[in-house]
Amino acid sequence: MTLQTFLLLACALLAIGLYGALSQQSIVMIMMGLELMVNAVIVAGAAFWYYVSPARPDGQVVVLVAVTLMAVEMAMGFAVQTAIFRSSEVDMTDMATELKD
Amino acid sequence: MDLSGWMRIQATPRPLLVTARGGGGIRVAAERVLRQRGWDLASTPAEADLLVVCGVPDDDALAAAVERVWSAFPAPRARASVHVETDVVSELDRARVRLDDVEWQRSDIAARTGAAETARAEEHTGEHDHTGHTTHSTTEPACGHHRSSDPGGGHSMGDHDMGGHDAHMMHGGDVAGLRMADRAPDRDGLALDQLHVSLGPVLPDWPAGLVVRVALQGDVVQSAEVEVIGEAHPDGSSWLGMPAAAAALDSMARLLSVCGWGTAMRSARRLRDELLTGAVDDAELGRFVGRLRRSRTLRWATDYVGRLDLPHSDLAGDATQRWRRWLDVVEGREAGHRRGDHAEVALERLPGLLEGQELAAARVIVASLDPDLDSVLPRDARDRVR
Amino acid sequence: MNAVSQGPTWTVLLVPVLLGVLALCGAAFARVLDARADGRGISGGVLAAPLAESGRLLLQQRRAVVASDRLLARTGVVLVPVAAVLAALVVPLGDRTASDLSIGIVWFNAMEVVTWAALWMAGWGSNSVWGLLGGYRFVVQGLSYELPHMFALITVATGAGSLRVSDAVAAQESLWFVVWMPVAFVAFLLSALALSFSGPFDTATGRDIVGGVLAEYSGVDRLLLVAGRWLMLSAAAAMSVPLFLGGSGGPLLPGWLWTLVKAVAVLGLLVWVRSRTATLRMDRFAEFGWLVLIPLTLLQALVVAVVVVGMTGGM
Amino acid sequence: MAQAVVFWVCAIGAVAAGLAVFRVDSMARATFALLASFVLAAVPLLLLGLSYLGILVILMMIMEMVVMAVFMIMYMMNPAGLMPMSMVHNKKGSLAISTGTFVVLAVGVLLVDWPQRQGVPPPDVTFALGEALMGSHMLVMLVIGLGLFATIVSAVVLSHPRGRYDRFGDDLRRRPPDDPIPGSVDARSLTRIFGVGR
Repeated sequence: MTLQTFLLLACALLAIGLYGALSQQSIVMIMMGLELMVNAVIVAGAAFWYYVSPARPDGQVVVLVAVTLMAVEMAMGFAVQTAIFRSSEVDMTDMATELKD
Repeated sequence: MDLSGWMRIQATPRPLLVTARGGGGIRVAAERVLRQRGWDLASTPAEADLLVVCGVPDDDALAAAVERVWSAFPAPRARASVHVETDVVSELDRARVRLDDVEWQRSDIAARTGAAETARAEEHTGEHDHTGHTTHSTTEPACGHHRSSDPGGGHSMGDHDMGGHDAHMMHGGDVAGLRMADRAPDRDGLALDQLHVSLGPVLPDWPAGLVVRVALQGDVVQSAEVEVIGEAHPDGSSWLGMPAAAAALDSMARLLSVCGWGTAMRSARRLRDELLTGAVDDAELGRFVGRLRRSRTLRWATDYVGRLDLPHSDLAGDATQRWRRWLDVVEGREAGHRRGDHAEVALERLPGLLEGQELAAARVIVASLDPDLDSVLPRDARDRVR
Repeated sequence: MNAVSQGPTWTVLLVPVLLGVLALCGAAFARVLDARADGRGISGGVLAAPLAESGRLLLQQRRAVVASDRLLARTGVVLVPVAAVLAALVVPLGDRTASDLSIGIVWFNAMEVVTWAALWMAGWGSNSVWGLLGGYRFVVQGLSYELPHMFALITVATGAGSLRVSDAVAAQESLWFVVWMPVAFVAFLLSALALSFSGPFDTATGRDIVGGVLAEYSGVDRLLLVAGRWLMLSAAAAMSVPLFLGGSGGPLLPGWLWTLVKAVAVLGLLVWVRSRTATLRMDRFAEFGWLVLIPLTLLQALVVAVVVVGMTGGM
Repeated sequence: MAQAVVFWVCAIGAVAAGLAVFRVDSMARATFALLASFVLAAVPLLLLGLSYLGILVILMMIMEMVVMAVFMIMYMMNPAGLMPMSMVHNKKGSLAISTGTFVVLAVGVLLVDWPQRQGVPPPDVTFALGEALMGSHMLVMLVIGLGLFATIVSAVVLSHPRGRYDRFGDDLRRRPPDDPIPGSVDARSLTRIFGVGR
């Protein structure tokens, strides 16, 4: 285990998440992609903390912020989806773009 | 004796009771015997090993439902059909012997496997894989289409749609021969997926002969249709002759069971049986009634539920008021009249009461009205009640 | 004298055994209460009924339903008892503990939350309307009890100044936490019933939805779910001992016996409460949890925090 | 050695589960594949000695994923069932972009001369985190707290159709409130819960 292996793991998770966020149509699935990307941030933050500056708490704080971010993203995502759904019965992004007119 | 045989004998059977209209008296007798033997009642075929049919399922729909439930039983299994009250003990004993009869169980499994295989060869529906335990799929009812909710009668609902473009087109369609959910507006202004489920005729703590078809969103009932199946039995059942206090305790026991208070349900059944044999301890009965009246959790479950505006009727008020009236009857403070029109009024009001309620509340409403369909309705009632 | 230390590795194996025995005691006591209500005598058969029932379920055929999601269903079924045993790993017995994690209290919390996922998977996977509703109800219930539960745990951690269970025990040498954190204790007991979906919190397996999550399970699957529920209740009861009841502290008897006595007493209390209450309706309990329990437990945490700050002489 | 084995197993598992999220046949499986990915990615955190954060990630993600599952029931109610699902747009483009991102980042990771490790972890890392949040990083804590609070309020406002004027009437005086399911915890039932009055 080195810093590099941890960062490679983070890169892989980020890439998968990016693929999901770009390719999926369902709002829920896009959120899953975003969550995977935040997960990559968590792994990278923890690795930097341990392998670069373990004496300082900044790395840990980054992880905590990422976890919070995930909760916020999730709650807002579902709230927005529910609001959109209520007005127009749509749960896909492609259909949501048509709401403009 | 081998180990499994010994374990088999140590265990007490788990009976699942099914009551046909007119079988109320038999049910009470069976419940008494089972209680004394300590055979706890099952609520789903998956849990049970003994099917006890009280009364005669003289209606195609009920007979079919019983067969469906029977086919959902895991092995080992046995069934008892009780047509007369006096047969309860002998029928249960016979079923118990069959349950422990290794040879009979073995041939039963073989017969079921054969039947299921032919059915599958004919129907050829769905993709169910055979990996591992081949016996698994044999417990499934062969028919793929029913979506009734006989307790655990199996796949009550269809496949799951994934919410994609394709899936949207599938709404309301059939997948693998199973009905899928479709959409309808709900009480919170969201058009969400809806499930069609039928409550009864085989459902624990449910009035015999009643079928309520509901559309569910989440666990909120969107719409309900009431139907009564089976032949009415205006006489010929000792049910009618039951003292009002015992009948009220019987209703109370079901309500307690639906409200999830198992211990009080057991006490109510025991006191009912003691009332019937005249061996009841009045002080204990009083204590029991007092405990129910004081229970906050019970009131929490029934307050504001199923409110009916019917002045001068026993059904007036919410579920709490109705069960308090039963307790008055138990204490002898009120005469108690299970008059015929009660059931008819209840059936008429039921759909309106159930709509917009959560399933738990819906069950409480039905249990608190407890329409006695055994004797009341004339033979042509099925068409009249809608 | 109360110092708890890490036991040797083999003690990990002792945890499921002891937890199983505790669970059997709880189930037997429930049977006794049932038999009394039934008007039957209390015999050896009643006490052995949980064992006999386990034997019956072992011999029963497992059944599966058309188009059920077996992978999720099996995972969920197995996870329920596993989560209970894992949660119990951090409970000290006397002055030994199987694993004295530095974050034992959070560990217990996390393992308990595993039940959410497990029950939901089991309910969903069985492809039945009842299982689905059961899983759904359990999550709603979880959202109602989880925050008070967490605040109760946080209160203990604040009082102990640590997330380590052995530190919580050490902090109670002079005064048990239950004395000055009664609200947290009650909230913990309520959530103990709720997280093991038993007693007044059994909506997920309610008889009104013919067993809910349990509806489609027979044989070994059912045994794992039912046993898992009892193991979870026992684990929570055992956990209340180091968190609130001074761990192994007590006169005369050896420490490990005191732990057991207290755990059995709490479990008995929980089982008795089960027999005296009807199931709480979910919408009402959700509102009660958010409007009453959360403010009360927050207030309790505040009081404890102020006391701790005052005792240590401010910042 | 044992640590390295655990790391690699969990890392490969996390990536595989992450891939599975967008490949499996049902939303339920996708949700729980994501959960598996999170749990497996949290194990390396535990290996680094971040026991609190590791367990916190596991705890939070289980709760989040189960809540996600509830939303699935809301919008797609059929249980279980495996039906091939494909709801992608621009699959090739996304694949190219994400693969490209991975390659660029991975090359960067391997080529960059990372700084040397400075210092050692404190004896109690959880305590250090708490101290930082309540001391030098107080601002972060404040932002997190306020952010979560704002999220709760705005999520409820966005998703709930009825406000207190719908419940209590225009002058907020209607008692009991007008609810789809009557019997909410108002002052009256509160007194009953605590046994004040009958």
